[in-house]
Amino acid sequence: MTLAEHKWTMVVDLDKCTGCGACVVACHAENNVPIVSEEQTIQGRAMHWMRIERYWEGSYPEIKARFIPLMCQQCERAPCEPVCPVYATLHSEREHLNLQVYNRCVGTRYCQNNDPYKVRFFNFFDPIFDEPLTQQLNPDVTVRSAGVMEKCTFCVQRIRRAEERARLEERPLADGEVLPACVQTCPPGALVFGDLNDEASAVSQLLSGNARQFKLLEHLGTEPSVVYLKGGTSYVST
Amino acid sequence: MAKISRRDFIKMGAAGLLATVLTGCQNPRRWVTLEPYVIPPEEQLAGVATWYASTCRQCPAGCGIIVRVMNGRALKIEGNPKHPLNKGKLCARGQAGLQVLYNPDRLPGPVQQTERGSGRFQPISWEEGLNTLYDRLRQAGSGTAIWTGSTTSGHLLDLFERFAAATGAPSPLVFDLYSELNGLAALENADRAFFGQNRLPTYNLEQADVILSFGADFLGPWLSQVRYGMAFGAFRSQSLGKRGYLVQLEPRMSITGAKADWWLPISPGTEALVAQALARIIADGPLGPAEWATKANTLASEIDVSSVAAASGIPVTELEQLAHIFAAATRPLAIPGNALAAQDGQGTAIAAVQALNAIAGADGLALSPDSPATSLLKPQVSPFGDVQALIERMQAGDVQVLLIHGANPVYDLPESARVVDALAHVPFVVSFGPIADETGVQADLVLPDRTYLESWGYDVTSPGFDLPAVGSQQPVVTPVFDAHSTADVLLTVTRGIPTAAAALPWSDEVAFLKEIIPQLGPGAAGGLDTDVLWSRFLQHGGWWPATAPPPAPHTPVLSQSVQAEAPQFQGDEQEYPYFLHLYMSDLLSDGRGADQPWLQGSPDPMTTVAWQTWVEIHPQTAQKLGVKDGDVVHITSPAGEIEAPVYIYPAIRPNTIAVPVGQGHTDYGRYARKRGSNPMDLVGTTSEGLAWATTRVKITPTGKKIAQAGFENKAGVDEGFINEAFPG
Amino acid sequence: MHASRNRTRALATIVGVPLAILAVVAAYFFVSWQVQAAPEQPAPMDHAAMTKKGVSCLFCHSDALKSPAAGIPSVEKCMGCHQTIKTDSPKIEEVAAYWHRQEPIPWARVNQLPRFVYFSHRVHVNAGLNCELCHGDVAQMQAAEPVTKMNMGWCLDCHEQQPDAGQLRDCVICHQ
Amino acid sequence: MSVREIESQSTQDTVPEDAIATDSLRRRRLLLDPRPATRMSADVLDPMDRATARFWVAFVILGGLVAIWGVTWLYQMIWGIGVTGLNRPVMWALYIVNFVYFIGIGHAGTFISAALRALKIEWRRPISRAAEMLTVFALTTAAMFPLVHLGRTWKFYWLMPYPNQRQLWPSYHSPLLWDLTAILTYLSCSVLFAYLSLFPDLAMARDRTRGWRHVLYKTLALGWRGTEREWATHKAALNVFTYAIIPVMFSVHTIVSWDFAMAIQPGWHSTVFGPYFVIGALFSGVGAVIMVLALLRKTMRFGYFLRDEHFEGMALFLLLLSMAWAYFYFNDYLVPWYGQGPAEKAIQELLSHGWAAPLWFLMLFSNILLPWATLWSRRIRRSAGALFFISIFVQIGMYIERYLIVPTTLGRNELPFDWGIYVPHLPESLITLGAFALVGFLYVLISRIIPLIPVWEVLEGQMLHGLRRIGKAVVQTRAEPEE
Repeated sequence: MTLAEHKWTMVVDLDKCTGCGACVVACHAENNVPIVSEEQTIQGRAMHWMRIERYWEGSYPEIKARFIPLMCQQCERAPCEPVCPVYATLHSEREHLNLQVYNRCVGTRYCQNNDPYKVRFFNFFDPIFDEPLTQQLNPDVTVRSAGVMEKCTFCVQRIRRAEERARLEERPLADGEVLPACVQTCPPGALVFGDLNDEASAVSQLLSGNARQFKLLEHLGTEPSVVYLKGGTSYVST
Repeated sequence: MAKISRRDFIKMGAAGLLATVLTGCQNPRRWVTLEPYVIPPEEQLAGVATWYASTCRQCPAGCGIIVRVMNGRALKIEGNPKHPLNKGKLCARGQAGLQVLYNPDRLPGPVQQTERGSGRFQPISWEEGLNTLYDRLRQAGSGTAIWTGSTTSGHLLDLFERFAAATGAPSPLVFDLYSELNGLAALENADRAFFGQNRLPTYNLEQADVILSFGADFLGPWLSQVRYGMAFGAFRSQSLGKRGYLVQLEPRMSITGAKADWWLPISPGTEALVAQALARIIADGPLGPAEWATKANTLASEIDVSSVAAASGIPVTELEQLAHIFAAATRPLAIPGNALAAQDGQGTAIAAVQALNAIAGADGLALSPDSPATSLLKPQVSPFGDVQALIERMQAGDVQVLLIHGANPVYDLPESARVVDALAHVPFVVSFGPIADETGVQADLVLPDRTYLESWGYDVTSPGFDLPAVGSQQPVVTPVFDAHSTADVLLTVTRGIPTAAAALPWSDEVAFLKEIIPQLGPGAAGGLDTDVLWSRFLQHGGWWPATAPPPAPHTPVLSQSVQAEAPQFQGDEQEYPYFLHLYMSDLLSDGRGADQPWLQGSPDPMTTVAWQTWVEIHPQTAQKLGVKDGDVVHITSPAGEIEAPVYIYPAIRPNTIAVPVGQGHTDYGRYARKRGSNPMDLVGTTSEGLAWATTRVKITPTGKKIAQAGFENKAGVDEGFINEAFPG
Repeated sequence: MHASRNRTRALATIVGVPLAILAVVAAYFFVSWQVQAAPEQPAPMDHAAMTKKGVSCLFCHSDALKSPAAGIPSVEKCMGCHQTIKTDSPKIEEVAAYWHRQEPIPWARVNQLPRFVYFSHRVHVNAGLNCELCHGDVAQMQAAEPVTKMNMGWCLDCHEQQPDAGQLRDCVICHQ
Repeated sequence: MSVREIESQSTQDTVPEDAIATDSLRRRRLLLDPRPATRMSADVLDPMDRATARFWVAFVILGGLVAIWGVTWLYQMIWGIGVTGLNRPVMWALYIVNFVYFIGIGHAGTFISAALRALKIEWRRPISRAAEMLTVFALTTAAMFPLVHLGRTWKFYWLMPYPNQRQLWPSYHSPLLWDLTAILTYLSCSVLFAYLSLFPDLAMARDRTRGWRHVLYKTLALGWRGTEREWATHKAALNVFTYAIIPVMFSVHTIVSWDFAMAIQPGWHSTVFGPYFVIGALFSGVGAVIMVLALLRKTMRFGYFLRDEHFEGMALFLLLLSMAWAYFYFNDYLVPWYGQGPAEKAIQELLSHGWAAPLWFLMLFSNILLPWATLWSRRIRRSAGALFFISIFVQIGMYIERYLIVPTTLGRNELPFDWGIYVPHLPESLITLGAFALVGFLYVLISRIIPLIPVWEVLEGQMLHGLRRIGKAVVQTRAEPEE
């Protein structure tokens, strides 16, 4: 039996995100994302597939800080895809994901230039995992070497395992059966993940008629699979 | 460095054990050895993960975790979905636990040190180590002192208690920087005063519609980052599309402040005054429902609102507005912050805030079920008085042997507490730290304990929110290094000590646990006989009842008006013009996370700086001092001095500077060593504790400059054009 | 004229000889990489003999049905039978020696997948493929040897013939 | 070298002085003072044998720099791209700048030898060879940089469409592939073009040399004997190339510009980039040719062939191109400025009063102000030294222009959180130095191997143009070669 097409979608509720950084570390643990040294961080080569951008608004004392969790937006019309000369980054018609095939990448770094969200990370050097930290590396995920571009994959390895299981058990995937590491751990539940093709799924429910939703840099027409919910306001009588 | 290719892991999957590439002239793409198990463990499939339930030990909250194990290697930690506290969620520190387990700097085995502080350890055999410890303990008798931390497993603490009781030594001290900066002891005491029962308060944000947080960074590493994070999510999306309203009063914007609907930068130490002023306004109004008035009149002190306005820097109008918002709410809630717990008269300071809850009848929102009524021990954090007492005993030479487990006093306590000096007066110091930390380097003998993912134990979840719970702890992998469980070490050595032997009859810790755990009786997991109860306890990750017990009847003990004073700050205003605001780093917490690259290398939420210490200064202040980002400044307080680079921080009071705690280790592994500075050195001691919230400092530029390891582009964020990018 | 011809010859040798040497070396490495030979095993494992006795692949490589990896049998499993069967054979004694020392047997890997490939036995076996398709007729092999060069082209050749080739062409199937 | 000297050289001129005095410019530029073919070839070939000290110094220094490039590249491949100053978001920097710059230089040769040939501009004859060589070498150097730039250089062949067991093909959606194709086409075309125009001179050299040179020229000349038929074929072939290579020339830099214009990076996504880049390329290219000619005249004693009038002609081109460039730059700047898109605005602020302002103003000075201010004067136009100086500034200006387009623009994007600044590190600086050295090195080398003045073209020109005395008048005759 062949599986249904999935429109994997992530919803980020900016009103709930506390910026605690649990997603960031969870992503490192799940996807073998290396931690770069202090010197490299200063050079601007820190690698976090999942990052939380903090913007200031207004000025003291009426100042607000705003957190925006940012990961690969898995665009339906991704600008990074066509520019790759070797098909190292390309679209999965079946998962509606933006794939990165590390072993095909030759490192032209064009995709990063053409990526308006700047969510792609380049391995400037070989990653360093001091023994025995290597013991922790996830065998389901490629460990990238120097000269290769990498990025968030919506934890595609989890999606694939779940699909394999479903296929063997000859049943469709259940909603919530697949959760990327960041979504799984997010304490306030600011991150929600699911299949938009399935009307019953949590994301479909959350997004249907939700006035708070917007997509990042929508004017570029990249059609991201990540939907943001802008911060709400509450009525208080004074 | 060795490249770990994905292929290698496929091999491992196929082999079930680590595959090694044969070196030599042969082409390494071929001839790879696959070593199968000699005897395969049960239910282990090569390439298929097994999940083991246990309890997180990165902070005292005690979240339930499940660990993904494949081919004998722990790969990923996730929250235990069944655990009543965290329901499958986990914070950054919880996620990083694997780097505690696989930390490259863990001691390979027991070591001893002839010259303290030299850091030159000689490896010894466990037999040797145990014998030395045995001799010392036997000679010491009642001259033994035990110093544990807030994350020490309940069963080990229990054994320590019994040992101390048997040998006539004072009962173990429970104190570390985490408990101090959380104000755990003070909060517990205050709660006793308020509810007449002894445990940490829990605040059910889910049900509140307006929250006044008096500097409580509950979304940061406060009592339970995970649980309060979850609660905050619910608080924002309540039934019928209702959205809670959060007011944060604090001198420097924490991540909680960042999420607040109204952030009020109030002068440090005036939280309690503001609370009283609000009570006063409510009483005078009278505001809120009729039944508030009487309570308000009893509890509200005779305080002059305008003087509070002057002291706190919040205009009277805004104070009144606050009071109205609070009074107009249906389920308002006031939360006392940890800064309150670090002032003289901390009790009244916290009570002043709790009074608002009492007036609003919000006790229900600030109440949790009792911890399960059993013999199981929950570390009760010792008040600072006990710490000073112990230090004095050490200096007086009354302590022959000092056992240190789960705490790092040399790093945790400022120089003003004279710990190093006191240690010098102790003939024999034993550390059980898995990594040689600052304290370990001051010890004669280090018997490394196993990390929490390798060891047994239990943890009474406190605060237990909707359900009382006991988390279970079990080894998920075979020990990575030759470390021995401290409980076993204790049980082994005491066999030879007649006085203690009788009190500790168990062959090993598991025997002890198997005896005490089943006494909990069948919980949600069910099970009747001891063995089933025990296995269910491990399988489900702990014990908890199927349904919540009815909340214990309680009446606020607050009966007369609360009279909290503005705290005395150390250092006079002329010489030390700035308030010092210390806060726990969101990722490194009190510094125990500094040995984990994931926590070191991940950007701080507010500043996006990694790997470093920084001092947050308001733009105007920076201009006045003529410093820019990255300029190293010299910070001096009456108690000490540090150097740190400036981070220009727009959301802090101009007369206040903030420094995160967590860096500045002199040991504690390659990732922590010689990194940033430890602001605790600026802190002096008071009669009631450490003055980390009541210290003034002065700043002098040094002319040095360092590059800041920030993840953001400051130019971009400051003169950036956020609103085009984010309609949100 | 003459002089020039000598020069040409000299030029030819100066350029030609190194080129020739280079070619030989390259050829050697290429061949040594291409060649499909059975690796030498710590204890000679006669697959042919076992299968003749009617032992199926899945008896020893039992994980193939339930796990991405087929798995190498544990020493315990070997001894499970060979405590009683053919105990006198010198080959078995070698295995027994490991068992007595309670050491794992350092088997040499026979089939190599290229780097960066995720492959699941479970999926393929459950899809009805039999072991011989990829591993060759092991039943006839004294010592197991690789019979196919397991490279991407080889994988795709098969995937392209499947009914759901469209899905099986997706990079994410193997590269994650 | 002054005009007087040239006259003193041209003693055999049968035309009286007064005739030369009148209307001198055209005549001198057209070399209307013929010399015997033998002498002319000697003038060209003799300097090639003289390996002066100056030659060896240049040879060693430039060769050393090229060697340093090699070592640095190896170092970068071993450790990774991280040894350069690249970071997130500035993923392209000096290597791409060099790439664009040298391709640009490569345009001049074709422009002069092909375009001017097509336009029948006769005075181009003596300078065409030098320009063609520059094209070949600049392109060779430029072609190296995409490889230097790759994160995994050893996988470069994956960019080539070749049958492989992976059943994978490169993606022709990517401008980089168009780029690759265009450059290789242009490189092969210009090499062949240059080679084609070399035959008669190679043959000439073959007949006048002995030893290894003889062998070399013999091999290269492919047995050219100069028969009617050969000349006819040669002419035909040259015509084909002349007209074929011009569109290629225009396409190449247009496609290079698409590497940027096709991206959505603010500051790159512009429709004017195509012509803008082509003009820029010609601008820097003509400047570079001027420098080369000046050097050749100085070092190789080509005074007879390369005269001030040639420099004047080139200078006029330089001025025209500078104006054209200014026009396009204005276009490219004005439109985004009017649009006031947030990111574009940020970039323009960076240029006008950010850290990049000094570079920006230096660029405007050397590309616009300096040429416009100086090149109006005939004296400057006729002085090789002055032109050399101005051309250096043109090179600097055009290099800065590319630098501002690539790493500086990349530092600004839609998400201010991820802005960045690029600072060149030692490795890429050394490699850049090596690139310039390589062009010089090849030129020094080739100056000793092939005649840098197309003798046959000059002779052809002198046959077509002459002076006749009719009565008292000296008239200039002009013949048309039969098509």
